[in-house]
Amino acid sequence: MSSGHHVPSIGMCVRVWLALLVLTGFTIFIASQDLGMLNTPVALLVACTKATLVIVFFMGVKWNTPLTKTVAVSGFVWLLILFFMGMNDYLTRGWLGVAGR
Amino acid sequence: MSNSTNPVSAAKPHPKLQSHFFSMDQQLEASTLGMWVFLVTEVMFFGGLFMAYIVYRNMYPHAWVEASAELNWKLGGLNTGVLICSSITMALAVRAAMMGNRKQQLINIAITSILGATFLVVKFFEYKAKFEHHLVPGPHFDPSLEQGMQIFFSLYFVMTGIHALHMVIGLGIMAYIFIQAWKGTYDAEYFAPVEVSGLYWHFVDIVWIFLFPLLYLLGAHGA
Amino acid sequence: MSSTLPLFPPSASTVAGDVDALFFFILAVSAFFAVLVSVLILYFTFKFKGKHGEAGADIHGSLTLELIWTGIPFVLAMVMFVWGAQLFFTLAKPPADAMDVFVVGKQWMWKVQHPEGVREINELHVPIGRPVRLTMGSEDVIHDFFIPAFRVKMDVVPGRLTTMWFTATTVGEYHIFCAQYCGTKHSGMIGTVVAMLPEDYEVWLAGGRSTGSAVQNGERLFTELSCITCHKADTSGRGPTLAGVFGSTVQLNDGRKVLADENYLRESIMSPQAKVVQGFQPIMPTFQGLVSEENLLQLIAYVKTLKPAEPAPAPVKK
Amino acid sequence: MKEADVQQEPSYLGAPYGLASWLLTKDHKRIAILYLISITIFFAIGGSFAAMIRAELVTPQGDFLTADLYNKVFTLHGVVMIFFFLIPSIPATLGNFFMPIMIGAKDLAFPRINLLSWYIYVVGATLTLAAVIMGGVDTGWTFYTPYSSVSSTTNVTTAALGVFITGFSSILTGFNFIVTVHRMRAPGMTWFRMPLFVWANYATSLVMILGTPVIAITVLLIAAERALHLGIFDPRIGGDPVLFQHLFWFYSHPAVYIMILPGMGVISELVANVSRKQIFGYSFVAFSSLAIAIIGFLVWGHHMFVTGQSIYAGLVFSIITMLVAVPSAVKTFNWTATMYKGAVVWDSPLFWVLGFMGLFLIGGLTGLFLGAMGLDIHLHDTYFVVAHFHYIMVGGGVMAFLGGLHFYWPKMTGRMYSEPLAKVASMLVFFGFNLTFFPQFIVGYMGMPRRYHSYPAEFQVFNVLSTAGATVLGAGYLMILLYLVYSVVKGPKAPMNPWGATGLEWKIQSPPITHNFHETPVVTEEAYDYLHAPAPTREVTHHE
Repeated sequence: MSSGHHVPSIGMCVRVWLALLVLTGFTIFIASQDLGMLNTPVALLVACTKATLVIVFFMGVKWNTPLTKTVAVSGFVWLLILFFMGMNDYLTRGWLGVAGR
Repeated sequence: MSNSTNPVSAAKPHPKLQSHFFSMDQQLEASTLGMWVFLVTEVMFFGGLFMAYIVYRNMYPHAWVEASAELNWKLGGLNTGVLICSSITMALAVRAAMMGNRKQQLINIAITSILGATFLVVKFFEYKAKFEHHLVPGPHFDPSLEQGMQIFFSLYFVMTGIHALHMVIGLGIMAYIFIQAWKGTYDAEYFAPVEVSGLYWHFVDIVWIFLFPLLYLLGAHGA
Repeated sequence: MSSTLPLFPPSASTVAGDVDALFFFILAVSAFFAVLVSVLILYFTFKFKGKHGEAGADIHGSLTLELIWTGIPFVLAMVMFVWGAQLFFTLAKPPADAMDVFVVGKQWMWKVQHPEGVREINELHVPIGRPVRLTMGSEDVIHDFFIPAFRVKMDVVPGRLTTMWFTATTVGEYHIFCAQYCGTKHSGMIGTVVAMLPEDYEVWLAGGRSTGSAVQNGERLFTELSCITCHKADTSGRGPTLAGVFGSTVQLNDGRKVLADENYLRESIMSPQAKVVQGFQPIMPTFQGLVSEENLLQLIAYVKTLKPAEPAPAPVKK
Repeated sequence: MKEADVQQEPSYLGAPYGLASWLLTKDHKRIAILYLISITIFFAIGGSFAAMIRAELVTPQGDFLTADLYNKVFTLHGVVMIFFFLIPSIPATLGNFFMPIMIGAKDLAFPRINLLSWYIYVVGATLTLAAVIMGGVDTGWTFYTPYSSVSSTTNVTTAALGVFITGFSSILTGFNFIVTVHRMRAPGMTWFRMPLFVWANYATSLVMILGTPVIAITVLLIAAERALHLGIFDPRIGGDPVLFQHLFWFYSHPAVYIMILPGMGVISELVANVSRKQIFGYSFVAFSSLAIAIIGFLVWGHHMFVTGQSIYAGLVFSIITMLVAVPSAVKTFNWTATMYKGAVVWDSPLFWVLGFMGLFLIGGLTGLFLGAMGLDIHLHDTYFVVAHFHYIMVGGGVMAFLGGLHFYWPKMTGRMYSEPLAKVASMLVFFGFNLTFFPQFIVGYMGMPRRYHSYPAEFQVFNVLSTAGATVLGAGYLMILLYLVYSVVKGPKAPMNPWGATGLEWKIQSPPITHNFHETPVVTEEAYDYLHAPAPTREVTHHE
């Protein structure tokens, strides 16, 4: 086997898998409860946790080079740039009280 | 950059070592880095759609809840489970490839493919139901529904449609590496194609992890 | 063409001079740097012409110089930003006493409606010395209302209303251009602003054929479209009363609060269920396709005139 | 290694022979040549559209073309020049050819994907040309909704799909470059020994992979709106057309940096060479490329100051726009300082450097006018904007491309072209360009909107000047094409290092062998070590 490549254990895979299934059940359950403004943040938090589990363990970022970690994070950072700078427009429309500004 | 030449491959280069690389390690690192960079572009690709989602959900919160309630969250949830199961078998396939275990590799790739196909079949029935209920945007859209719902369904079809397209491509990749694995192409030195295919498959799973709560579960609590 | 070649547009509004001032400031800074760098490069080219195979001096850089030529452009750029932003605010926010004119863009003409009801096409008559606010909508694609002599421009976006304002200062006729590409006859979507002395404007207005003022038309539509059956003057209707709604903060049924500006009123007619007022059911049908942009502007003009009957109205409602 | 040994192996051009060996090649140098031929064809197509535009605008009435045809012509001029010429221009030709050599690699990390990117480009380009043949497209290259999605009756869907497909070609090039720079550098080639051209291409690649997917999905949505009646940007069902502009400019503003950053990289190489001196402030020039690439993603809203974007968003976009001017200024000053106490060589590369600097200065500085919000209200969508971005993308980008092409031509083809002709051509292009586009600044401030088929008579003088300049410019470009093609057939053989330049690419034979290097080079010196560079030589040494 080539040096430096981490082979994930079956036990770890199964634990992550179970965690993902449990979180899926949780997100369905919590969606049926009325949490007011909190429904979406909770759903997103659960989704992010699941995505992180997949990225870190199944995709092996945990055992990868710092460069790969940077690349993996940078995609999401750039997405946030798009969201923040874009919503910066939508959420502040009408602040002046002038139509169209 | 690691230039440490594997003593074995220095003596006799691995048959799968391409001539412009120094070593199998360098080749593998290039492949995985390449896949990660590609996945960044995929994140941005779906990102444009998520941007539209955020804008319109913020604009039409009520229509979003109404429209989401029209989706079948049970089928969506089933598909989420199916994809999560396919992710673990994919991870196990990569593990088997790293260890040079051909048989386990084949079994896991096969299960992954079957689960992927299951996902698409379920998706097909969901789409069919939407057509029957006039929930497809355009001239045949149910006119009694409120404004904003048409945008939701436009986004729903584009997002899940492009996701499904990625699944189809993923199945093609699975078929390819299954055949290659059958031929015994991969070993403990050369498993980069299996590993990068796995990265792709997991990514498609992650997209669905976000799509499921954002599209299917908004109407569940009846706000 | 006149005998002298014009190099500069006429300045015929109160803001034109301010815009030109910023233009000349940036022009001066730019010219300074353009000349500086060009002269240096040419000087070095001649002064340091090398012999065959010779190498230049062994210089790698200078932190001091780098900091200087990072710092100075930064400071100048910030000056330009602040100046430009301050000017933008002036141009964006109409004075409170501005007179209202409605503009509707459609492929490929401008339809103008004065508050008194006089309409014109591809022409806009305005009095000088008085701020004019244009409220603009589009029937099809994005257009852009551009008056170079006034240094003002604003996109006219379908699905929402936009505003711009100016105060003309000099009597004359000036171009109106559509500045956002809008299809085949984009370059034919032009017109003329006629800036007149106020007394001439009154004469012109009196001579125009009026079909009732915008508010009157809005009131008529309010009845014709049966808005009045639900939106009653008191709180007994199935919809919220519209008295005093304009400019107020509206409490929605999902907990949000919005400022009721022209675009809120527009959205409430076209996508009534996007923002439902607290305490009411989402039962209003959309009027998308049933009212034209012009009618919409008239309806809004009418709603804006509705004042609460009592001095202390019930909490703001739609 | 003696050069005599080097010549025993045939160059990449001749080994092996035959059309199939070119169309199936995995050699980055051959793929670069394939790209070079393709983009030249598209430059000619885009240029002929430009000629039609200029001919039309000689008279104010609009009597040469119909309005409909004129709109199609300027749309195709934009689409062809931007997506099929400017974006691939330097990265896919000079970058593809020299980036691996400059870092001491035998090829890009993924040679097959490199070839695939060219084929994707060809498919996308063919589809767009099909849209032209089927009757054209008239939305402007910006594809603004709802005109593109609802109103236009032309072949928007086909053209949009063409752009969508071509996007992937650009993504694949960028992704290949990034992996190559990270994983394929020769021993000793540290990040701060890399030539600045590599840095610039790396920064460009970041923009390509992070921005291009967004435009891809956006134009795909337009195609979907037209073909499937979905409605994401349709105001009739409550969509927001301004959202399209956000998504469009999220890519298309950084795309300007895709067009200019590699040009800046080329100029960094050329300035050091013509001054025969280490580049002034290497790390500042290198990091300013990254700064431009990254900050460039935060400024897209300055295209939307008057589109109904909120004033607060406009403020944020405007201040960051002003910030992005700083790294560009830093580069310009460093290039200038590089020439100080140099030993300037008056060969043709110098002429391209001077031309680039002059035009880029004007292009960059006029960006300040447009970044200042209050002034942009007046200038937005006028000819001032047209002149500004032509100064950046043609004055800057194309001058740098031509400069790089002339500088590297001996290495790529193994032939020398006529130096006097090159000098004349560079001046022709420089003066023709200024005559074409400088009057547009004036007519723009006077208020002439862009994309106008007919215009008021008082603008005619400037348009006539512009058209006259375009004729000179066209003659300059044609001249370059002729003598370069001639040089391939009849030009004298080029030596290994005609400019006396530093860098690995000048230490291998001209043209290079298929695997670039006989043995993997080991790098021990910094870039631009002109103190130890050989003297320029045009003669092929006797043992070659």
